[in-house]
Amino acid sequence: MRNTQAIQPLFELSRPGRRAAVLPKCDVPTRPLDELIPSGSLAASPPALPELSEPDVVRHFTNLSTLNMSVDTHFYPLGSCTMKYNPKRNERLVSLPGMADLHPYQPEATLQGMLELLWTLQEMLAEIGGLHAVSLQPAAGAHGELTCLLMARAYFRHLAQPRTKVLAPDSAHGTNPASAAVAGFEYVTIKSTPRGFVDLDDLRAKLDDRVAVFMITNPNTLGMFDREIREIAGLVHEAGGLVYLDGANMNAILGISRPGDFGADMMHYNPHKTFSGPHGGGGPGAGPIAVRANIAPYLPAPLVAKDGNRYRLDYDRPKSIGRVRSFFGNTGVLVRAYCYLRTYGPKGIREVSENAVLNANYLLSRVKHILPVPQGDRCMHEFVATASKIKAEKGVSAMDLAKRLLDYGYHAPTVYFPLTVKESMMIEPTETESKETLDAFAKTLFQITEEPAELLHEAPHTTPISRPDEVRAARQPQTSWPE
Amino acid sequence: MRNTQAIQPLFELSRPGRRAAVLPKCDVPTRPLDELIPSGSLAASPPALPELSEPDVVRHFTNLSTLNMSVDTHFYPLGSCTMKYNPKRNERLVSLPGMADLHPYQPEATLQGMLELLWTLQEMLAEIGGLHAVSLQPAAGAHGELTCLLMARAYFRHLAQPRTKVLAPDSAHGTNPASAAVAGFEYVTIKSTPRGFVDLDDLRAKLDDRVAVFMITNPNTLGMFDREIREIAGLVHEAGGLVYLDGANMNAILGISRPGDFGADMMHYNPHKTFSGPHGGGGPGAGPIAVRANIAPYLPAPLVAKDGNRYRLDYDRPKSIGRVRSFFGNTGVLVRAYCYLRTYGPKGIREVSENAVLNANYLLSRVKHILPVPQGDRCMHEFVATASKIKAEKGVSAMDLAKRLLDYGYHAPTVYFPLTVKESMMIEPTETESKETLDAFAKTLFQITEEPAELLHEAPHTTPISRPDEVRAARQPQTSWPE
Amino acid sequence: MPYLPNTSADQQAMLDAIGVTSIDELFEMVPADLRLNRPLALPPALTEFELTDHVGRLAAKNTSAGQRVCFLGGGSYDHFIPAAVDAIASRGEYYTSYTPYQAEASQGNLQVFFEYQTLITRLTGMDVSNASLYDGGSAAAEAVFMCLGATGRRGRVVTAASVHPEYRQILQTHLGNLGIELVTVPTPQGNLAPEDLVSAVNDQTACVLVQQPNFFGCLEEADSLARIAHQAGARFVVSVDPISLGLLTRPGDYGADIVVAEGQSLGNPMAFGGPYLGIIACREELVRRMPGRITGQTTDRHGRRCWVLTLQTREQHIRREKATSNICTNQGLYALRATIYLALMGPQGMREVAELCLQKSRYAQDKLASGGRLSRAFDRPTFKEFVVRDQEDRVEELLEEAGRHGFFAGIPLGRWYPELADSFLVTVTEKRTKQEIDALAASLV
Amino acid sequence: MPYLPNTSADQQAMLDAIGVTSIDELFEMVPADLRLNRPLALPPALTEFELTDHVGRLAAKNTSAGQRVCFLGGGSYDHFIPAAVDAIASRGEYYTSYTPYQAEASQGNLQVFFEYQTLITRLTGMDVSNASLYDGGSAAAEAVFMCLGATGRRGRVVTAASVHPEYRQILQTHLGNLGIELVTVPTPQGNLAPEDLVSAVNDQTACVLVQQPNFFGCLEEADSLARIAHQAGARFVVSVDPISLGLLTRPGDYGADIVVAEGQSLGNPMAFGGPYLGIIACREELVRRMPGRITGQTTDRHGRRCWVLTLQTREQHIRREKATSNICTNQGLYALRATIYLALMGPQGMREVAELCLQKSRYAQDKLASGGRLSRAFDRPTFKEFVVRDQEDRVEELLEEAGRHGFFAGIPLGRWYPELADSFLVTVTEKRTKQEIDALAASLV
Ligand SMILES: Cc1ncc(COP(=O)(O)O)c(C=O)c1O
Ligand SMILES: Cc1ncc(COP(=O)(O)O)c(C=O)c1O
Repeated sequence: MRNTQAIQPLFELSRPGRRAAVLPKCDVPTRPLDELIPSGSLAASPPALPELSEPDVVRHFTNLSTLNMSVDTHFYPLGSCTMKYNPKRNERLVSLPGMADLHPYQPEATLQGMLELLWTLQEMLAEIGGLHAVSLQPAAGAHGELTCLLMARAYFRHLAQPRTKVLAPDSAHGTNPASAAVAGFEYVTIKSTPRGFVDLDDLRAKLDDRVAVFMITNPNTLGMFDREIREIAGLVHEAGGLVYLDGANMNAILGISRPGDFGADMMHYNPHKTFSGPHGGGGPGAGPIAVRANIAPYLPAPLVAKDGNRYRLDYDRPKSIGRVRSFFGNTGVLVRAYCYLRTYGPKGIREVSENAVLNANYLLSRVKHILPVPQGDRCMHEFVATASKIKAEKGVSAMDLAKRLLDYGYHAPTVYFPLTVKESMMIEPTETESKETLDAFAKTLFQITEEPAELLHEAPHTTPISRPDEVRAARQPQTSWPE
Repeated sequence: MRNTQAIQPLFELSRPGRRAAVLPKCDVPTRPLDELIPSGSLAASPPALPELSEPDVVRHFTNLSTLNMSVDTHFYPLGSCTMKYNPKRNERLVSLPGMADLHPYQPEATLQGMLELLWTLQEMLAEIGGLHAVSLQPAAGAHGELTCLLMARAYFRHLAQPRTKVLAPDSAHGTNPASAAVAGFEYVTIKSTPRGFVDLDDLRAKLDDRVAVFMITNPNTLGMFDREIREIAGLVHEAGGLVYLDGANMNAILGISRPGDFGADMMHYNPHKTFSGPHGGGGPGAGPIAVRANIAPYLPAPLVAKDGNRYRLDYDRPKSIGRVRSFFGNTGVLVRAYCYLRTYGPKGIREVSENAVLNANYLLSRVKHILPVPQGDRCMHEFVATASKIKAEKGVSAMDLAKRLLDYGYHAPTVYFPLTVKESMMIEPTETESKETLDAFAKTLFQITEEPAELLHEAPHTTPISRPDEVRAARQPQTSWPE
Repeated sequence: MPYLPNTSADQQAMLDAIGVTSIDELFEMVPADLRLNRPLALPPALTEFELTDHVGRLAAKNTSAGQRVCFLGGGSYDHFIPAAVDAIASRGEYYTSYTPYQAEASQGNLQVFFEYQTLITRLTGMDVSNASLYDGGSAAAEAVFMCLGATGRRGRVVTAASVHPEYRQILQTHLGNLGIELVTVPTPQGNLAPEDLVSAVNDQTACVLVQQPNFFGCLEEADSLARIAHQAGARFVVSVDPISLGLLTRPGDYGADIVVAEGQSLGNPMAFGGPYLGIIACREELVRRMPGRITGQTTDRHGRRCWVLTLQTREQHIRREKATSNICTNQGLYALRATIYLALMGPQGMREVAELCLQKSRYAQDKLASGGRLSRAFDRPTFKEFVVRDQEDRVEELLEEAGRHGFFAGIPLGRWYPELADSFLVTVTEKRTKQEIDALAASLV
Repeated sequence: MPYLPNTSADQQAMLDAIGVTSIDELFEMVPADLRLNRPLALPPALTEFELTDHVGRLAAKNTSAGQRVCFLGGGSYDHFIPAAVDAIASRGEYYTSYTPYQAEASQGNLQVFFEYQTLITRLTGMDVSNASLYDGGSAAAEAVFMCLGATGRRGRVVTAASVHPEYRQILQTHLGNLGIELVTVPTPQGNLAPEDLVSAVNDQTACVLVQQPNFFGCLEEADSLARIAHQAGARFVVSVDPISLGLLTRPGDYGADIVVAEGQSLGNPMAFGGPYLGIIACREELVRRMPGRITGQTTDRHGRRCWVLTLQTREQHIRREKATSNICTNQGLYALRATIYLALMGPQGMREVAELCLQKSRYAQDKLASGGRLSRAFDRPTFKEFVVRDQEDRVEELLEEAGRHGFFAGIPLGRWYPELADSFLVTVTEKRTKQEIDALAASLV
C-alpha cells in the first residue's frame, strides 16, 4: 500500500523545467544585473537544486513523514528524552501572527505582549527551580550547560580563583563533559555507586581548589533521586565550587523538590522535554537557565525587565558573559512552555510529576519480571532495565529487543545509555500515557523475550528498512546526493 | 510498525472518568437547573459518549488517517471524480479568521470582502459556462442537479406546460435519475451508441411535449465529447424542452468549449472536482449552478448583487423557487474555487484542461495494450478500459485488478461504472500527475495482468484489511457500537 | 504553473507516444464551431504571494465574529473549537481522500464514520445515523421525504412557526413543487401549543416537524407533540441543537421517529454558513429509507473486524431513480470534525458546555430585561437563545449602535416574522463572559 | 487534566500493582526536608478556551510585521513562506518525533536530513553539510572552533566590523573565555578592504570570518579576502544569506573552507528571533571536525538504500569530552522547513527571489536617497539591504514617525556602531511592492 515512487530522493524526482514556486513580476524599473553586481560576484548559473511541481513536493514529504514513529502516533518511551504529548493548542497559539510574525528588532513598544509573556516565563522558571534569575537565551539543554559553565569561568575569574576543573558522575549525559570541554575546562569523572548515586568518597577525593563546577543530574539518568544531594552540594560548596543541576529530568520533581532548595547554584531546563515542546525530529528545543543571585550578573544579555507595567529588553549588564546566541532565543519553544505552564497551574504541574513517577514505577513493576532492573523496585520518572541476563542466556541483546519492539508499534527505549549499566534499556513512559498502553507494552516485551533469538537478531521485520549497515556508512561516508 | 492499540474503536478506548476538554468555571450567578428547565425536559444522565484523554484522541485519529489512501499520498485515478491536487495555499486562505470566522447573519457591511469574492465567483462561473446567471447555494453536484430540475418545473409551470419527463442517456451518473425522481419527474433513459454517444434515433423517438429536461454529461462518462451536442440540443429545444449539462466533467473543456455555447440551458459545477476543492473523505463539495437568462428568475435566493462598489445579498426574487439549503451555501468550498481560478487565470485555466486531456490520452495509449479501451484511441479527461477479455481468459475481474493496484500503492480507478461497459475501469489521471507517475502506473497494471489469478482474487495483500464481507454487513447491519 | 508537472519536454514525449503532433489535435473530438476562439474573460493569474495578499485584503474587508463580541445564533453558533480538531482534520489523508468505495484503502475514514454514527445515536437516542447530509435544513427536507414514503401519506406536512424559517423555506420549495401542503402552525407564545397541533394534523398528515429548542430558543413540549403526531398516525421529526443534548432529554426518549440537526456547532467554524454538517438519525424500522451513506461493521477475508459502506441499495449509484435520495458527495470531513469534537468533549464536557450556555444565556436575559427598554418576548423556558423585544421598536438602530460598541448583538426577526419586527434573537454560548454580557446590556439602552 | 489519562481508579490499580498505598510513598526517595511543602507560586490553570483567549490578547498587544510594512532585516527576514511548508511541517510524524537514533523508525526524518544536507551543499558549493545547528550566530562560533582545531593556531581570529554584531558578540564570549584574541577590522567604507585584512592576519591566525553580503548589505570582495586568509595559512569562513545564493557566486567557488548561514529566510517565520536554523557546511577534509549530526546513505540488511546518522564518533554521546561540539538537540524541524522551501523554489525560484530582492532594494535606495534628507551611507554594491544616513541625525524620531505611518522602516545602527548613530539599515525583500517603497520614501522626509 506504500507509495514507493513518491519517496525517491528529491534529486531522482527532479525534471528539468518543472516548477512549484512562481514569483511575481518585478514591479519596479529593473537594471541590468552587471550594473548592480560586480560580474565576479555573480553566479554563472542558478544553484543546482531539484526541479519539482508542488504536487510532487507535497506527496514526497507527506509519504516520507509516514516512515517515522512519533509521539502523535506511537508510544515513545525513549529514556531521558521525556517524549510526552505535545499539546495541539500550543501549536495553534504559537503560530498566531501576533507571535510568529514578529521581527526581533521591532521597537519594544510593538512587542509588549511577547515581552510580558517572556518575563512571566522567567519568573515561573525561577520559582520552579527555586533560584533567582533566569535567562531564556540558550537554544537547547547543552547550550544552557555551556552557558552556565562560561558564567562559572567568569565568576571565578572575577574572584581571581584559577579553577580549571569540572566534575560529573560517570552516568552523566554526554553533553556534560562535552560542554565542559567547549568551555575550556578539564573534565573529571566521578564514580557512581551500583545504584547510580554519586560515590561520595570519590567525590571527596577529587574535590580541591581547582574545581569550578560539579555537574549533577538529579534525578539521575537511572531515574534515581540522590538522597545525599544536600551533602554533595555541601562538599562542593565547602571546596569553593559551584553545583550545576542538569535539569533534563525535572519532569520527576515539578512542585515536589526544587534544585535551588537542594543546593544547585545553576541549572538548565529542557522545555522540549519537561514543558512539552515538540522534539521536531531532533529539535528545536530551548535551554533556559536559572541561577542564584551571586551568578545572576553574569547571565547573557538581554533579559526581559519590567518597569511598572512596561516591559523591555535589558542589555545593560556590565558583568554579563555576553551572548551565546543571536537575537532573543528559541522563542517559539518558550511560548509553548508558557502555554503549557499556564494550562497546568500550581496544582496541575505537581500532578504531572506525580503521574510521571507513578507511570514509571508501574511500568517498572511490570517489566522487572521480564528484564532485571538493577536499581531496585523504585524509580522516579524513568528506570533502566538490563538485557545482560537474556544476552548471556540466549544471546539476545538490548539492541535486538529494541529493534523487535518497533515491529509491534513501539518506539524503542534508549539503549546503551547510561554507560554504567550493561545492555541497558532506559525506559521513560511519561505521564501522558495510559495504563492500558503501559500494560500492552509490558506484555509485548515479555512476548518478545519468548521469541526465538534468530528472529530477534534480524528484527525489525515490518519496518520500511531493517538493520542499516552503519559501518559502511561511516567507512565511505555519502552525506549528500552526487551532483 | 503499526500502532494497533490506538486504532481500537473509541468505545473500547474509553475509560470512566477520563477527560480531554475542560470547561471554564461559570462566571455568572447560577440557578438550579430545574428552575430553568422543566424536569421532563432534563436528561437523566449526560450522553453516553466515550471518555478519553487528549493524547488518546490525537493518537487514535492520527493513526486512523494513515489507513487511508489520499491525493496527498497516492495516485488516485478515480474516474469521474477528478482527484486532482488540492492546493495548500487554498487551505491556508480559507481558514483566515476573516473568512472562516464569519456568522451568516452578520450585517452586510461587515461582509463586504466575502460578498465581493462570491460575486466575482458568480461572474467567473457564468463566463466559464457561457451562461448568464449563477447561484452558489447548492451544496454538491447532485444538489445542483436537483435545484435546476426544480427550476425547470417552476419554469414550465409558469408557461402552463405540463411537462413531466426528464430524459438522460444510460451512461448518466446515478445522481441524474435520482435527482429527477426527487424533483417529481418521470425518468426516461436514452440509449447510447457503442462509443457512448447519445443515440439520436432513440432520443428523437422519446422527445415529446411532455419532456421537460434532457440531462447530458458532456464530455460523457466515457470521457468522450459528443460531437452532436448542438444537434441534440436543437432537437430538445425544438421539442420545447431544456438541456441540462452535468458539469462533473468540466475539467476537460475549461476555456475550450462552453456549455452555453453548445446549447445547455442549465448546468452545475463540481468545484470539489474541477476547481480543486478537497474531497474530504466524501465531502464537502459544492454545486454552483449557471443558467440562461430565461431561467435566471427561478434561481434560489439569495444571490450576491453589486450596487456601485457595495455588495449585498439579493433576496428580492419573486419568481425564485425558494431555498434548497440554509444560509448561503458551502462557502468554504467556494472560497477555495475562487483561489484556484485566481491562481490560474485565463491562460492557465485552459492549460488545466489541455494537460488533463493530454495525461488521459497518454495513459490511454499506455493502457490500451494491456486492457482494451472500447471507445477507441482518443478520449478527453478520462477513459474507460474493460477487463472483460482477461475476465474471459483467466477469470480476473476488474475488481481483482482494482484491489491488486492497492497493493502497489495506487488507488483503484472507478470500477463497474459506467454500467454501459462490462468490467469497466474508468481512469481519470488529472492534470496534476506527472508522466513518470502515469508510466509507473501503466507498468504496474501490466505486471498485475501477468500475475496468477489466485493471487489477484485474494488481493489486496498489503492493506490493513482485505475483501470485507459486504453481504454480512448488509444482512445483519451493525451501523453503530452497541451501548 | 505550480500544479502542472508536465514540462514542454514531457508534453512532446507524450504527444509522440500518443501519435499526434499537438495538444490541439487531441481536442478534435470537439467540433471547431463549438470551440471558444478567445481566452476566457477571467481576472489575471496571481502567484501564491499575490493571492495570499489579495485574499488577505478581502478577508480584512470583513469584520470577523472574533473582532466583535458575537451574540448571533439562529442555527450557526460561535462555540469554541479545540485546536486538536483542526490539527487532525487538516491531515491530508483525511481531507484529500474521497468516498470510501475501496474499503481496503479507506479504513481510516470508514472507522471514523462508524464512530460518528455511533456518537450521533448516543447523542440523539436513535437507532441509526447515516454518515452525514449537507446541512440541517436539507436534512429536515430529507427527513420529510422519508416520512412521505413511510406513511404513503401525501396530504400534508405540519410544522410550526417556531422552526427555523430557512428550514421551512426549504420544505416549501420541495413540498410546493410536489403539490403537498405545508401547514405552519403559528406560535404566538413562542412555542407550539399542543392544542394547536391537534387541530393541524389530520389522517393525511405524513409528519410533524418541530425544533427543540426552537428558533426562538424556547423549549417545546416535545413529548406531548410527539404523542399528538403519533395519535394522528403521522411521524414525528425533531430538529435539535446537538449542544443542547448535553443537558436535554434525548429525542429518542420522547418518541421522535427521525432526528435531524445542524452539526456546525460540533467543532465546525461558522464560515459564513458553510460547509456545515447535516445530521440525520432514525429508528431501526426506517433505516432502508435513510438517505446517504451508511457505514457498517463486518469482517474481512481473514476474519478481522473492519468497516464498509453498507445498505447501498438505497443509494443513487445503485438504485438510480429508485434511490431514497439523490445525495452523493456528503460532508464527510465535517462528520470527522464532529467526531473529534465529541471525543474530546465526552459526556462531562458536553454536559458542562450545555450548562454554561444555559446559565449564561439566562443571566443575559435577566440582565438585558433589567434595563427597562428591552423585555423578553416570550415567557418560556429557553436554552441558549432568547427573543428580546424593544419597547421603542427601533431594532435596526439599536443593533447598529451596539455594533459601533463592538457587538454583534443579535438577529433582527422582522425579516421572517413581521409580527416580531420589534424583536431580535440573542444567543449566548459558553464563550461569552459575564463581562461581555454586562457590556452588551450597557450598550443596548 | 487534559493531558493526564490516569483516572483515580487507574492510579489506585497501579499503586496496588506496585505495592504502595499512595503516590507520596513513591517519592520517599526524595528526603522530606528537600520537599517543597507548598504549591508552587504559579499563575492559576487555564482551560483551553481561557488560554486561547489569554494568549490571543498577549498577541494582540504586539504589532506584527504584517500589520505594518516591514523593512527590517539584519539577519532575520520577512520573506514569503509558501503554504505547503506549514502544511507539511505541521504533520505530527515530523514535529513530535525525535532524533533518528532508531533508523528503522525514522527513515522519514533521515531522508529529509540527507536531502537537506544535499541542498545546502548545492547552494553553498561545499562538500559536506551537517543536519543543522542552533542558529547562524552559534554556527559561526562552531566554525571558528573547527578552525582552531584544524590549524592548531590559538593566536587570533580575525573578523570585520561588517559582520553581524551579535555574531561577533558570540565569538567574543567564547574566544574571550579561551583567551584567544578576536581582531575586528574596521570597515569605514562599508566593507572589509583587502589591504586592511592583510595587516590584520598573522601566522597565528586560525581563521578569517567574513559575511557575504555583509551586515550593511554590501558585497565583500570575497575572493581576494579568501586569498589573503589562505596566504596567511588561516582558514576562510564565510557567513552568507542563503537567499543571496540564488544569484551570487557560491562560497565554494571563491575558496571558503567553511560556510555558515542563518537559515531562517528559507521558509521559517521571524518569530521574534527563534527557533531559527544554523547552517554549516565545509570542505571534505574538515568533515571529522564537523559539529552536530550528519546523515549518511547506506544499505540495509536486504540491500535496500537507506539513511542513518553517521560519523557519530564526533559527537558528545559517544566521545563525551573529546567530542567536536557539545550540541545534542538541534533544529531538525527547521531543516525540514528549509528543505521543503528549497524543493518548492527550485533553481529558478531561488534565482528569481534573489533578483527581486536585488532590484527592489536598489530601487528603494535610489528612491530614499532622492529626497535630499537621506543618503546612502556606503557607495558599494549591495544585495537586499543598505545603510541610509540621515543628514539631520534624528534617526529615532524618523523611524518613530515612519512607524506612525505604518512602517517598520529600518534598524538604527547606533546601538552597535556609534559612528553610525545617524544611520539605519533598510531591508527590501521580494514581498515589498513599488507602492510600499514609494510610500516609505514619502514617509521618511
Ligand atoms: C540528561 C541530559 N542532559 C542534557 C541533555 C541535552 O539537552 P539538549 O538535547 O536539549 O541539548 C539531555 C538531552 O538530550 C539529557 O537527557
Ligand atoms: C458525472 C457526475 N454527475 C454528478 C455527480 C454528483 O456530484 P456530487 O457528488 O458533487 O453530488 C458526480 C460525482 O459524483 C458525477 O461524477
